Amino acid sequence: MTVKLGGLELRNPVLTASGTFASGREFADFVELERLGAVVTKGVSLDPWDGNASPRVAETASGMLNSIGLQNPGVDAFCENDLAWLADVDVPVIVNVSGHSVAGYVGVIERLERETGVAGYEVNISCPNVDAGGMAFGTECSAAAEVTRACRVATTRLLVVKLTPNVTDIVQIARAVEAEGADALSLINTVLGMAVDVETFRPKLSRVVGGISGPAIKPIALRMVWQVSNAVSVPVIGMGGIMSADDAVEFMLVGATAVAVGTANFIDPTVTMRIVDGLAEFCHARGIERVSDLTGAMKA
Amino acid sequence: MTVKLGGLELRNPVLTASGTFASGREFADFVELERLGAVVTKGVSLDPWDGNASPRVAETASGMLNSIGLQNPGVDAFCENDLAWLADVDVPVIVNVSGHSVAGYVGVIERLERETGVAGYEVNISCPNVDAGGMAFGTECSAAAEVTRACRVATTRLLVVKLTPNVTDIVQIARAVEAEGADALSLINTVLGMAVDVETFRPKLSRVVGGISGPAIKPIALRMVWQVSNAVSVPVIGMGGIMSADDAVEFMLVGATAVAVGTANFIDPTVTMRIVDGLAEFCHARGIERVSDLTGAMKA
Amino acid sequence: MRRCMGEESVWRPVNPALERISVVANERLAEGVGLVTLHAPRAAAGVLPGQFVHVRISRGTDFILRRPFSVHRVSGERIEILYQVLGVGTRALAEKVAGEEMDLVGPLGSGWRVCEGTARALLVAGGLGVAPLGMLAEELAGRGVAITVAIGAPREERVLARNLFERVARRVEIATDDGSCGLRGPVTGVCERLLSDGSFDIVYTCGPELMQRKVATRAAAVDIPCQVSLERLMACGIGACLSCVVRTVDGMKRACVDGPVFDAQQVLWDPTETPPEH
Amino acid sequence: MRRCMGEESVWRPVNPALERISVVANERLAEGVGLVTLHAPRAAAGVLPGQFVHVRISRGTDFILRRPFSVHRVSGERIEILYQVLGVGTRALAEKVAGEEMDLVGPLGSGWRVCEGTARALLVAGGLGVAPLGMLAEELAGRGVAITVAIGAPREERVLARNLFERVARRVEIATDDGSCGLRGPVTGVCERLLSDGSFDIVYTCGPELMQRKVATRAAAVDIPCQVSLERLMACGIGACLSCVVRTVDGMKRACVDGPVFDAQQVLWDPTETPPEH
Ligand SMILES: Cc1cc2nc3c(=O)[nH]c(=O)nc-3n(C[C@H](O)[C@H](O)[C@H](O)COP(=O)(O)OP(=O)(O)OC[C@H]3O[C@@H](n4cnc5c(N)ncnc54)[C@H](O)[C@@H]3O)c2cc1C
Ligand SMILES: Cc1cc2nc3c(=O)[nH]c(=O)nc-3n(C[C@H](O)[C@H](O)[C@H](O)COP(=O)(O)OP(=O)(O)OC[C@H]3O[C@@H](n4cnc5c(N)ncnc54)[C@H](O)[C@@H]3O)c2cc1C
Ligand SMILES: Cc1cc2nc3c(=O)[nH]c(=O)nc-3n(C[C@H](O)[C@H](O)[C@H](O)COP(=O)(O)O)c2cc1C
Ligand SMILES: Cc1cc2nc3c(=O)[nH]c(=O)nc-3n(C[C@H](O)[C@H](O)[C@H](O)COP(=O)(O)O)c2cc1C
Ligand code: FES
Ligand code: FES
Repeated sequence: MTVKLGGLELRNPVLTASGTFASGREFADFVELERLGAVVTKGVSLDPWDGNASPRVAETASGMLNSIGLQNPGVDAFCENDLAWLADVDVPVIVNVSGHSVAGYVGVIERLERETGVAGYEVNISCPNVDAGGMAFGTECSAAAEVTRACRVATTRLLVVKLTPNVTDIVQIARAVEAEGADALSLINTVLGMAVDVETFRPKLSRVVGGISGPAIKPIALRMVWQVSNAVSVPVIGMGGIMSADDAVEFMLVGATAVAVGTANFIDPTVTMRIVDGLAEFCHARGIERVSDLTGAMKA
Repeated sequence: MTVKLGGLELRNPVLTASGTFASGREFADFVELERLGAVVTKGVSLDPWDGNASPRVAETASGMLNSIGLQNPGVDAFCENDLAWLADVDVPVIVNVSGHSVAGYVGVIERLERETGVAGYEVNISCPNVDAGGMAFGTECSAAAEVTRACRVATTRLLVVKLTPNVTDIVQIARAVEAEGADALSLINTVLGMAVDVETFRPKLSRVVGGISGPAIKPIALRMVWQVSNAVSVPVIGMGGIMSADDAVEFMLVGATAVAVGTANFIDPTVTMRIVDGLAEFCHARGIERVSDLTGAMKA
Repeated sequence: MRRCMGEESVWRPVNPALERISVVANERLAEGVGLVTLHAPRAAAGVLPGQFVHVRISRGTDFILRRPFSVHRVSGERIEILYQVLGVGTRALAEKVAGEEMDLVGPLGSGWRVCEGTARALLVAGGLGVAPLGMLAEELAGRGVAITVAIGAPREERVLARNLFERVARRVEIATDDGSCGLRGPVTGVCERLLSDGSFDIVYTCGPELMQRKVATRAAAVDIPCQVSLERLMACGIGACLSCVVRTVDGMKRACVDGPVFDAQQVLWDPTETPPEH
Repeated sequence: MRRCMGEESVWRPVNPALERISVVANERLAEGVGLVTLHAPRAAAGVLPGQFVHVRISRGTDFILRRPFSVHRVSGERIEILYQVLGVGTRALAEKVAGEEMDLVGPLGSGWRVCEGTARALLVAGGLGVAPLGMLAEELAGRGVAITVAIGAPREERVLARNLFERVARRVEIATDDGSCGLRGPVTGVCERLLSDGSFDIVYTCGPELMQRKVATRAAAVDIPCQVSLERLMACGIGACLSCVVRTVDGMKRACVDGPVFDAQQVLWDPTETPPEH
C-alpha cells in the first residue's frame, strides 16, 4: 500500500485534507492516526489569524460552502500545541502553510525548520485575500512561481504546493510551480461559490462568497488532476469530494499518487479508515499488487 | 411578472436553457410554451454537426456531465423544422448560436436574419472545440470581444452572449463583451469535469471530459452572476442548477434579470411551469409588486 | 426482406405525461433482480408493448436523473417493472416498499411494431431482455399470433418471466450459460436453430447489444425482419437532450423517441463492439 | 458572582463514537414539532445533560452534513430528541418511521456544569430551548436540587415538555406570546420576576440567542451565575472545522467542544444583534 511523494515513503496513499482534520487530535476517538498515509494539518500562518465572521458555513447540493478564513493561532502556538501532541504519533506530518505575502509563507517554514517531526509542507497558494494585488497567488503563474521559489530556498523537506481550481488553465500554474522545484502538487482547493437565503434575502455566508467542497466538486477535481498529472512529472495529491474508497480509486486512475480526504471527515469521522481498508480490498479483489499501480491506470 | 432584456419585454423571467429544451416541441405535452418568458433553442451551427460519440452523459453528485458536442442539423434545417414549428407558438424565440470560427457564428446569424420569428440570439462562446488556438472563445477577452463585435454588426436584434465559468476572472470577459455591444449576458454554461468508472477503468464519457450541470454547480453560478451583475450594466440571464422557484429567486437576488432552466427539464419536464407559478406566489406572499424588484435585492 | 417493414403498426401511442405513482408491491425474484408493481393508472391505460416509463426514484439530489424501465406487464391500473440492480438508482428502487410514492414520465418511446397479418413471431430474450417482451407476448397472443420464445440467462435462477411466456407461447426454449436449465450455451444458438427449423414472420429481440446484433444477423441471413430494442443512457427520455443517440442508416436517431425499438437493418452497430462471428 | 464558576462539574463526559441507531418512535407534538425516540445504547449510557448528538439523517448526497440535536431525555437504551422542522434535514427527520436506521456521532459537547452544593436552580427555556433542559431537570431533581422552570412559547400548543418539568420541578411558570397559556409576554419577564423574588444558586437557559442574552443580563444584575447553551451552524461537531465559533473573553471558542454550554459572562455577544434593553 506504500506510495512515494518526493523523498517521502508513505504507508498508504490516504491523507487528510488541510483544514478538515485540525491536527488530528480531534479525530483521535475515531481514527488510528498511525494508519494514515500522512496527516496534513490545518493552515498555519506566522501570526495568529482570527478568521471571518459567522456564519462561516452553508450547505449546498452535495457539498458545503466555507469561509473559515484560515483562523489559526499562529505558528508558535502551533508548534507548542499541535506539533508537540503529534510528536507522540507515528505518522508523517505535512504542515499546511498560509501567508499574506511571500515573506509570510517563508517565515512559517523557517520557524518550522527548527522543529523535528515535520515531514514536509503544503503551501496553500489559494487563499482569497493576500497582498499580491488582491489576486490570490494561485491564480497567476508568476506569483505562484515566486512563492514556490522562496519556499524552496527555505527548506529541503518535502515541498507540496496546493493549487486553486478557480483558474482558466490549471496546467499553466502547475507547470510554473513544478519548474520552481515543488516536489508534489495538491489539488484541488475549494471552488468559489455563494448561496443566498431566500427568506431573509441575505447571503448565507457573512463574507458572501466562500469555497465549495464535497462531492459536488469531484468531477471538477478529477478533471484537473487528470490534466495536471498528464502535464507534470511530479506526483499529484488528488482531492475534492472523496467520500469512499471508490472515489479515491477514481482519483488515482486519473493520475493521483495519493489522495486527501476533506469534507467527508465531517460526515463520517471514521471515513479515512474506511478508505484505507477499502483501497486494500479494491486492489486485493482485482489482483492488483501495488496500490500505486492504480495511478494513471485509466484507459482513455 | 414582465422583465426587460434589452429592447425585448418578456412575459416573465423564466427562460429555457439552450440544449436542454430542444426547440420546445418535445415539451409540448408538458409545458404551455406561451407561458414561458422565452424559448432559448438548442445550439445551431452553419453546417450540420454530428456531435460526439456515446456515452455522452454521466451522472455525478447532484449533477450530470454531458459531452453532446452540439449535435445539430445546421441552420437551414433548423429554419425549416424548428422555426417553422415555433411560428405558431406565441413565445419569443432566442436562437442559441454555435460556431467553430467567427465567420461561423456570423453565418448563422446572417441566415437567421432572413427569418421572422427570431427575437434574438444567444451566442455560445463556450464550446470547448473551436479554431481559436484550441482555446474556447469564452476564455480570452480578445476572442470573446471579437465574436461579439462581429455578431453585433450582423444584427440589430437582441444579442445575448453566453459566458463560460471555466475562467479565472469572468468579470473581465463580461466587460469585454459588454463593451462590444452585447445587449445581455447569459451565465453560466457548464463547468468542465469528468468521471471514471472504477469497474472498467474507463472514463464515463467517450470524450473523457464534459460539462457539469445541475444543482451541484448552483453555488458557482450564483457567485458569478453576482460578480458580473455588479460589474456590468446590461441585464444578466442567470442559470446553473435551477430546480425550483426558490432557486430562481436566489439568482434574481444576486442580480439576474431573468433566469434559464436547464437540466431540471430532464428531471421534471413541467418544471418551468412550476417555476413561473412559484415565482408569482413568492412575490405575492411577500407583497413584492414586480418580480423585477427581486433583481439585485440581496442585502449584502 | 418481406413483411412489416416501414408499414404502420397496429398500435397507436398516447401522449406522455408526468404521473404520480405508488408502489403496490416490490418482490425480489433472484439475487439482484426484482419485480415492482406500481399503481400508475394513466400509464397502464396507454402504454404499448416495448414502450418505457421514466421513473424518478429519488426526490433528493443525491442522484437526480430519472431511470428508464420497460413496462413488463400491465394489469388493470398497475404496471409491472422487472429490474436488475446495477447502481445507485436500481438499488434505491429495490428498497422501495408498498405505499411509497414516486413519479414517472410516460409512456415513452416507439414500442414494438406489429403489422396486420403477422401470424408467427419469434421472441429472443437475453437476461433482462425479457422485460419489454412480456407485454408483447401477451398482446400478440391476444391477437392470435403464434409465439415462440427463446430465453437466455446465466443460470436457472436468472431465467425470468418463464411462467408468463409458458402461459402464452406455443413453445419456450431456454439456454443457460452453465446448463443448469435448458441447453448449455448462448441463446443465439437456440435462435439460429429455431430460425432454420421454423418459419416466422418477424423476430423481436432484446438483451445485451452484442446478442441482439447476432440475432439480427441470423434473422437477416434467413430474410426475416427483426426488431431490436436498444438501451442507451438517457437523461431526458423525451427527445430533447440527445444523450441517447443511435447511429442508423437514416442518420442519428434518439433511442428515447425514435426507439428504443428499431428495425435491425436500420441500425449501424457500434463499431467498437466486437462484431458477431458468422 | 458567587458559586460554581470555573469549578469542576459533578459530571464527567465519555468519549464520543460513531454509533448506528434506529428509530423507535417518531411522534408529532405540534405543528412542526416532533419527538423522536432512538435506540442508541452507547449514547444513552454516556450522555450528560446539555450534550448533543450529531445525526446523519440522510445517507444520500442531497444534503451531506450531520445535524446537531440536544439529547432531551434518556430512558434505558433510548434517547429522545425534541425537534423543530426548519429545513431539509429536520423535514427528513420528521418523516422517519420506526425501524429506520441512521447513525450519530456522540455524545458531544460540554454539557451543563453542576457544582457540588447547588441547591436551587432556575431553568429558563424559550421555544425549543426546552430540549437540552429536559435531561438537566431530571438529573438535578435526582440530586435533590430544587428546580424552578420558566417556559416561553408563542402559544399554548407550543409549550413543550410541560409534563416532564411539572413532574420534577418545584414550580413551573409559563409565558406565551398570545397569552393562550400562562402569562402573556416574553419569558424573560417571568425570569426577571423569579430572580428578584427568589434566590437561586444558578440559572440555566436555552432558547433564542437574544432571549438567552437577556436572561444572562438579568442574572448578572442579581449576581447569580448563569449558563447559556448556544446554537451555531456546525459542520464537524467535533472541533475540527471551526465553523461554530463563539467570541468569548478568552478568545474564539468552538460551540461544539468548548460549548454549546458557556458561562454567560464568558460570552461576547454578537454585536450585530440588538442589545437587550435594561
Ligand atoms: C428504454 C430502456 C428500457 C430499460 N428497461 C429496463 C428494464 O425493464 N429493466 C431494467 O432492469 N433495466 C432497464 N433499463 C436499464 C436501466 O435503465 C438501467 O439499468 C438503470 O438506469 C441503471 O440505473 P442505476 O442508477 O442503478 O445504475 P447507474 O449507477 O446509473 O449505472 C450502473 C451501470 O449501469 C449502466 N446504465 C445506467 N443506465 C443505463 C441505461 N439507461 N441503459 C443501459 N445501461 C445503463 C451504467 O453505464 C453503469 O455501468 C432500460 C434502459 C432503457 C434505456
Ligand atoms: C448544539 C446544538 C443542539 C441543538 N439541539 C436542537 C434540538 O434539540 N432540537 C432542535 O430542533 N434543534 C436543535 N438544534 C438546531 C438544529 O441543529 C437545526 O435546527 C437543524 O440543524 C436544522 O437543520 P435543517 O436541515 O432542518 O435546516 P437547514 O435547511 O439546514 O436550515 C434551516 C434554517 O435553520 C438554521 N439552522 C440550521 N442549522 C442550525 C444550527 N445548527 N443551529 C441553528 N440554526 C440552524 C439555518 O440557518 C436556516 O435558517 C441544535 C443545534 C445545535 C448547534
Ligand atoms: C472547513 C474547511 C477548511 C479548510 N481549510 C483549509 C486550509 O486551511 N488550507 C488549505 O489548503 N485548504 C483548506 N481547505 C480545503 C481542503 O483542504 C480541500 O482542498 C477541499 O475541501 C476539497 O476537498 P473535499 O471536497 O474533500 O473537502 C478547507 C476546506 C474546508 C471544507
Ligand atoms: C445536455 C445539455 C446540452 C446543452 N447544450 C447547450 C447548447 O447547445 N448551447 C449552450 O449554450 N448551452 C448548452 N448547455 C448548457 C445549458 O444551457 C446551461 O448553461 C447549463 O446546463 C447550466 O444550467 P443547468 O444547470 O440548469 O442545466 C447544455 C447543457 C446540457 C445539460
Ligand atoms: S434521452 Fe434525451 S434525447 Fe433521448
Ligand atoms: S462544528 Fe466543527 S469545530 Fe465546531
